[in-house]
Amino acid sequence: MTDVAVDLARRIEGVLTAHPPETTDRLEFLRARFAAGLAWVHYPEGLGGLGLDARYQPDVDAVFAAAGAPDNRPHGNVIGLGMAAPTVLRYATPEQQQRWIPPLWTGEEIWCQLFSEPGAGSDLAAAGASARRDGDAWVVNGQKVWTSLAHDARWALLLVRTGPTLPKHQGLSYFVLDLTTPGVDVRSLRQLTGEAEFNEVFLDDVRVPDENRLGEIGEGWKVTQATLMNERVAIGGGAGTRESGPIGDVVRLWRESPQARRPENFDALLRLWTDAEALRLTGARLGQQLEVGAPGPEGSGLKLAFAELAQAAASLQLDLLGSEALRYDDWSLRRPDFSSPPDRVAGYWYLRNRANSIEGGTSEIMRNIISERVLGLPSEPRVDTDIPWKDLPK
Amino acid sequence: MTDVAVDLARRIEGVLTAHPPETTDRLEFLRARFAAGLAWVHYPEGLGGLGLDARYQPDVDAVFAAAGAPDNRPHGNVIGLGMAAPTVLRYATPEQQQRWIPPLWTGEEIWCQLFSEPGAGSDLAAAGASARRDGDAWVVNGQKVWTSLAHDARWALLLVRTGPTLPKHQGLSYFVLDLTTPGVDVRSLRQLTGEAEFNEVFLDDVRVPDENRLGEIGEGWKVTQATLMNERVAIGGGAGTRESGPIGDVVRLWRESPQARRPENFDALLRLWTDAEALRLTGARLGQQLEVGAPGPEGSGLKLAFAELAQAAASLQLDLLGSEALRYDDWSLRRPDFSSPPDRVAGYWYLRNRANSIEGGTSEIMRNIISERVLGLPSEPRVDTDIPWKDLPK
Amino acid sequence: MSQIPSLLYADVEDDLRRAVRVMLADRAPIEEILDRSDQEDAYGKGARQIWSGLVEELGVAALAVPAELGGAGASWREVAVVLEELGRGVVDVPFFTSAVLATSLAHEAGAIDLLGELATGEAVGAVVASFAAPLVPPEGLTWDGRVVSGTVRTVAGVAEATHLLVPVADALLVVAAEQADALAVPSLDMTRRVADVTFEGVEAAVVAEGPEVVVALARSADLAAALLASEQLGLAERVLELTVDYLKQRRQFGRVLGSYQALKHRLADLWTSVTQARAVARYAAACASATDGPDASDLSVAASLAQAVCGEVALRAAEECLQLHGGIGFTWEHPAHLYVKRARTDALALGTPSWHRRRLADLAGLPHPA
Amino acid sequence: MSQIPSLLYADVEDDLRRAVRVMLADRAPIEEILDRSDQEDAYGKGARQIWSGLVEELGVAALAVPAELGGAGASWREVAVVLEELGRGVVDVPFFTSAVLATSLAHEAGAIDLLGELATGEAVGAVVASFAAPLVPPEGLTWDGRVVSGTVRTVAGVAEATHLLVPVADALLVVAAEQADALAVPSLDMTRRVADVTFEGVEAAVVAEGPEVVVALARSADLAAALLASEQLGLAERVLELTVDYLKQRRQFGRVLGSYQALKHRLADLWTSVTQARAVARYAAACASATDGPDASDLSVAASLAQAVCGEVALRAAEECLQLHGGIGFTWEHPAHLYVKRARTDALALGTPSWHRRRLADLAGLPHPA
Repeated sequence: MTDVAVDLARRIEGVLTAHPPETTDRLEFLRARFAAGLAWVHYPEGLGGLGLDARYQPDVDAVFAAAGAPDNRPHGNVIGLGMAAPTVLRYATPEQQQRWIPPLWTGEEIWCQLFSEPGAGSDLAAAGASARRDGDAWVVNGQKVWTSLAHDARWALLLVRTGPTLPKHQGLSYFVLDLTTPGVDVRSLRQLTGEAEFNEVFLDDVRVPDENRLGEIGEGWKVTQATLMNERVAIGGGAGTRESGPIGDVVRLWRESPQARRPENFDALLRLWTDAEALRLTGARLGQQLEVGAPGPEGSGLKLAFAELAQAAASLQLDLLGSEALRYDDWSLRRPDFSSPPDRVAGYWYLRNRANSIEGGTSEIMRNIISERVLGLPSEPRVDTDIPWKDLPK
Repeated sequence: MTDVAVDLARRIEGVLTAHPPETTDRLEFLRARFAAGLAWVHYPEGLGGLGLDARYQPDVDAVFAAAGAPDNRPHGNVIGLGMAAPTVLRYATPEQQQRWIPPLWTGEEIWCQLFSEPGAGSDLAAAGASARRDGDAWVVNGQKVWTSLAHDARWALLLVRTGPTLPKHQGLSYFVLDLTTPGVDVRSLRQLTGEAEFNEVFLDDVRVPDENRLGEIGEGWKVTQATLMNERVAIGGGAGTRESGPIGDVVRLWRESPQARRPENFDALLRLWTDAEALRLTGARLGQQLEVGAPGPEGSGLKLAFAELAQAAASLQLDLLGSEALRYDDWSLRRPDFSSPPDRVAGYWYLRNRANSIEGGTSEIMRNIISERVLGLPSEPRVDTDIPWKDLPK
Repeated sequence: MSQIPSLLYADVEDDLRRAVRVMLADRAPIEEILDRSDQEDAYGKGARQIWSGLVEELGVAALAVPAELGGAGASWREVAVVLEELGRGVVDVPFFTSAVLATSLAHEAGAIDLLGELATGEAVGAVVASFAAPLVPPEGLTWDGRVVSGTVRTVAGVAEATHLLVPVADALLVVAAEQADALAVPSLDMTRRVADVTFEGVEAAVVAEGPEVVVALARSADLAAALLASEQLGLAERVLELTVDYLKQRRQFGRVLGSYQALKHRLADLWTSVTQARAVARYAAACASATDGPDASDLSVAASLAQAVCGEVALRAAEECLQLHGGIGFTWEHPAHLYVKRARTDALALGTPSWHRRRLADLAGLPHPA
Repeated sequence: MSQIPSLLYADVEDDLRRAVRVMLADRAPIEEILDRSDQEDAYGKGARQIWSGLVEELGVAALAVPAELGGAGASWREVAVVLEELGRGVVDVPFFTSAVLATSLAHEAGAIDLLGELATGEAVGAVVASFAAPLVPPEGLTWDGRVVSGTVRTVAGVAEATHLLVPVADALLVVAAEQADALAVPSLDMTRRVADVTFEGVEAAVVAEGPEVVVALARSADLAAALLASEQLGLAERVLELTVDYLKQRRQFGRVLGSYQALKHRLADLWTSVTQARAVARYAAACASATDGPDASDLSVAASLAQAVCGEVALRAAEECLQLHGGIGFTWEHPAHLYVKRARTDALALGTPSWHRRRLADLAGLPHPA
């Protein structure tokens, strides 16, 4: 064992001894783990970390899990953990970091992001929600959409237009919004699966203190890019076990149900099995690159290939199920439970996975990124970068 | 039988009686058939036709074939029959038509086309071969490429630049070139199959009489478009029998060779069988539209789908052949014989069929045509249409 | 000349299409179909009104029924045109289940009385077999010559039906719909819902018996598969239109989306596939309509070819429509999902495209690998 | 932590790659390979000189041979890197046939003397079996314990070989190459030609006998399939580069072709596939290099996965290269066709991608359908 590993083992042991998981309140335990710098070891000391390399984290998580310790329910706070925390770490003041990061990690406060708008989807920089300066605060008006977790969240990452007479990328600013502020109206947005995983958020004269601004006025696009970069890195690294992920269900069905083994679908199944295993190894290789500090641009490609795999696997499962695939489980409007993947029928996953190629950047945007940033091919002709945002055709 | 059919039967009978195929010289027979208006019944009287509807032609051909009459070897003069003849019919003088069309139809004179250049492939209108006026003739210099049949041909359809200071589409003119003119140098162009199906043609101070111009000076692009339109219509209409065309060889191999029936390729074979039959019916439907005088835009889609089918079928055949597919038959440089499809190994067809998606307009150009002309989506941004050709970046 | 029957639309077919399209534009707006798809009632008032209009005013249920049996004496080609229009609108009426599935089976099995009632609309029929593989006698039913018992899952068109055609081991039965216990289940396609049908010792009338039942079922299965392709064709054409229209309007990065060449080429490929779907669907309809000759004997090939092609094209078209609408297409309020759900279940109904490709191997005499 | 071995390139591997690339840039220009591909001599002077440089100056033939047997004691991972570079240049040397196929079989069968000679380059080996399905004892040979007779078709690397390894029913033989009658045949890939090999009662030495021959052949087949993936990877990477470079220069309609989004997106998809090919090829090389543990026992899966993925990716990349070069790529003078021919035959060598996918079903315990 290395010195670092020995030290980590000692610290873990210390937390577990002082706060035996079986007798300790869940939040109390998580706060203790955070205080010991074992929340995310690559974060700074005092903010849940020890300033170590990120590659030590999986072992720490594994030891706590093996000891029966509670986790911070990461599925329920993906935006907080994956996107908000690194952005806050980079752009917020030390006082703000102390206010926001501990309850973020423990899951006491959920975060969401308010970027997309009905008229600004792939083209996020066209966002039109306005912020008007009023003393030491800003008054925000507009509509955001595709906001996952907003109904559970206390805080939001907010992109707004502070300079409508500037070209589109230059007139944006970035704030942290307290969702309990008057004028914030979160409405559920029903989707084709029947459930309401996302929200629309209406902002009506919402006052946001200027001190909650991250980055300079007009630098909102730069901060947003940093946030999105964290999102795409998060998609990449690491790999599950063979046959984990979207291929798992259809392979399990094939193994366990003789009548699902339709000869005419065997080749399609094998192709997906091969694709899944290739993607697993590609993800592992990207994770290894991240570990040695040389992240590759593979994330965008992985995201789009993963979407295709997940969609094809769910669709194939319907073919294998035959008659039973004509059924659905429940169309009633409800909120999904984010604590674990829901136990739903194949038809649900077929529908839900259609979003994989849209959310978090469409597959078309991924292909633009790869062809322009990786392969160095010319950018698409742009007619919208040099004229005032207010004069753009909407 | 309709009146027209009765009349046609009588005329055919007349030709066959006066010129019994078994005792008549081949060319003599063809000239007699031409003179009787039975060459192509939809052409005008005096030019091999009777001014009838084109749908009568297949029956005429069938009756002559059944009587053992010689045909005009259409495979060896595809450009003459499919593209040159309609262009000459539309743009040449009556005297020129009488000079060019009879020996064209009988195959006594082969035609080729000199459109493409090394720097002007998909972008034909960028052609740079120059024509300078000199009295009642033009002096042509330049290089043409991808010229099928040029080594057999007497005449060529020639696109040249007569106005280099005009925008690219406006400075072109269109001529009929006698390939026996001094300064014409036809060189074979070897391709990846080993053979030389195409030629490069170098034009060095070649004099072309102005009377051989088709269309006005500067109207070369318009005449070229008319020629190409005939090419694409020719690709469409009609349909062979089931399992004819590129699917035929691979299906035959599967039926006749048990060891070629590899389980892992069965689905791929069936997919191609299905594709082939769908394309056959699509071609038939397009042919029916042409017959009732309502040609659809399906030709471009058929061309690109046919290329994909032909390529996939040849590639699958290699998989089925296994070890034997590692062999080739003959790499020696030679001229293909256009009178019938060559008897070559599957590897030859795999290579040759790669050109299907390039020659006669690439599949990418077909997709542009469909999306813009059929679906009405916006044209690609053009930067080359309004500035003098000589100032374009090359 | 070519042996291939006309794959074009005859004038009478164009006229019929116009009449259906005008009526549906008026009475079957997609917003109402979307709204009904979420309601408890599996066959609500709105859908009934559309059905009445189609049957009583336009006589669509009678098209394929011979004139001497009370029908219009047209042919399955005209039925196919109606299906194209209904597919364009994912209309929630029992035309396919009654006027195609039940009518074809009644016709093939010689159920002359029922056929007449189906033609006039007095009766609405459904065939009690799973919609994914219908027209083979379903397992789970017992028939003792007098009463039928047991359960069949995922049957389409039951809520709308007055008469149920029930294939059992070697007989075809007819049962009044109210005699059966139909349990509506949540369906992936709520514009054509499925139900589990239970008979608890129900007395049934025998329509046909013996080997002819198998023959009737097989031919009816081919007819239904051949015709479903036209519904898929109509759906594919419509979603392609919707997508092209949307891309001509929606702007991102200062340009309409339809000006992006990657999207243009995908739509060009899709359009190309739709032209092929049209040719094979028309061929299937022509073979279905032929009573003898090579076209009639090619029906099985034409039907499986049509399902193999149109099933995939419609699904791809609907999925592209969803993808290219971006987030908005993913909302419940936007009708894109209705098309996706219909296209996805249509590609299960009567056998998947891959199943039909395997069947083509047998029909075309392509030996299976050892 | 993850159970997956390192899929990155170690520093020593990067160094090796640089050395090979520098040498090949100097001595193996593609124009000369193209020129040789049309010559009668199946193993000409130019190719011999490249081989000498690689073997004598860089010692590439010794990489996978244990140090105690006269080798460099590196591993198959380093061999894989050499293969990537040779694939980039479709170099016409017998590295794959001798330093992979024959070397792995000699090693697995315990042919120690030959192994040492293969490592130093004194010997060049070839395995007498069809290149499309090697390493099962070919039909057509008889072996009476003393002499071998018969013909084997489409054997790769024969013209270059000094020693032939000949698998027969239950023995592995070695024969001096000049004892065999090798008939060179026109090959689809003229940078790796095949020949028909005939033995007319040739005395042969037995290298191994009995069941261990089958074991050695099977493991050698996996090693070869695993490593061929790296040649395919190198080829795919190179043709993608060539295509991107060409599209950045070639103008049509006043714009460089690389600015057309439909082409950009196709290349983005291709690049994505190449990243996957890289991961699976590296995994296969890592499993080939492992002597025990889970990686070693996963070699068969890794090998078939690598062939299923890399075989298709390399072929698609080469075909896209041809298509996107338009007419010029179709000429004999342009090297694009060398890549297409190599990629196409590589996707036949040692089993097609679809064959390997079927094999994965068995290896992964996915039952065949009934």
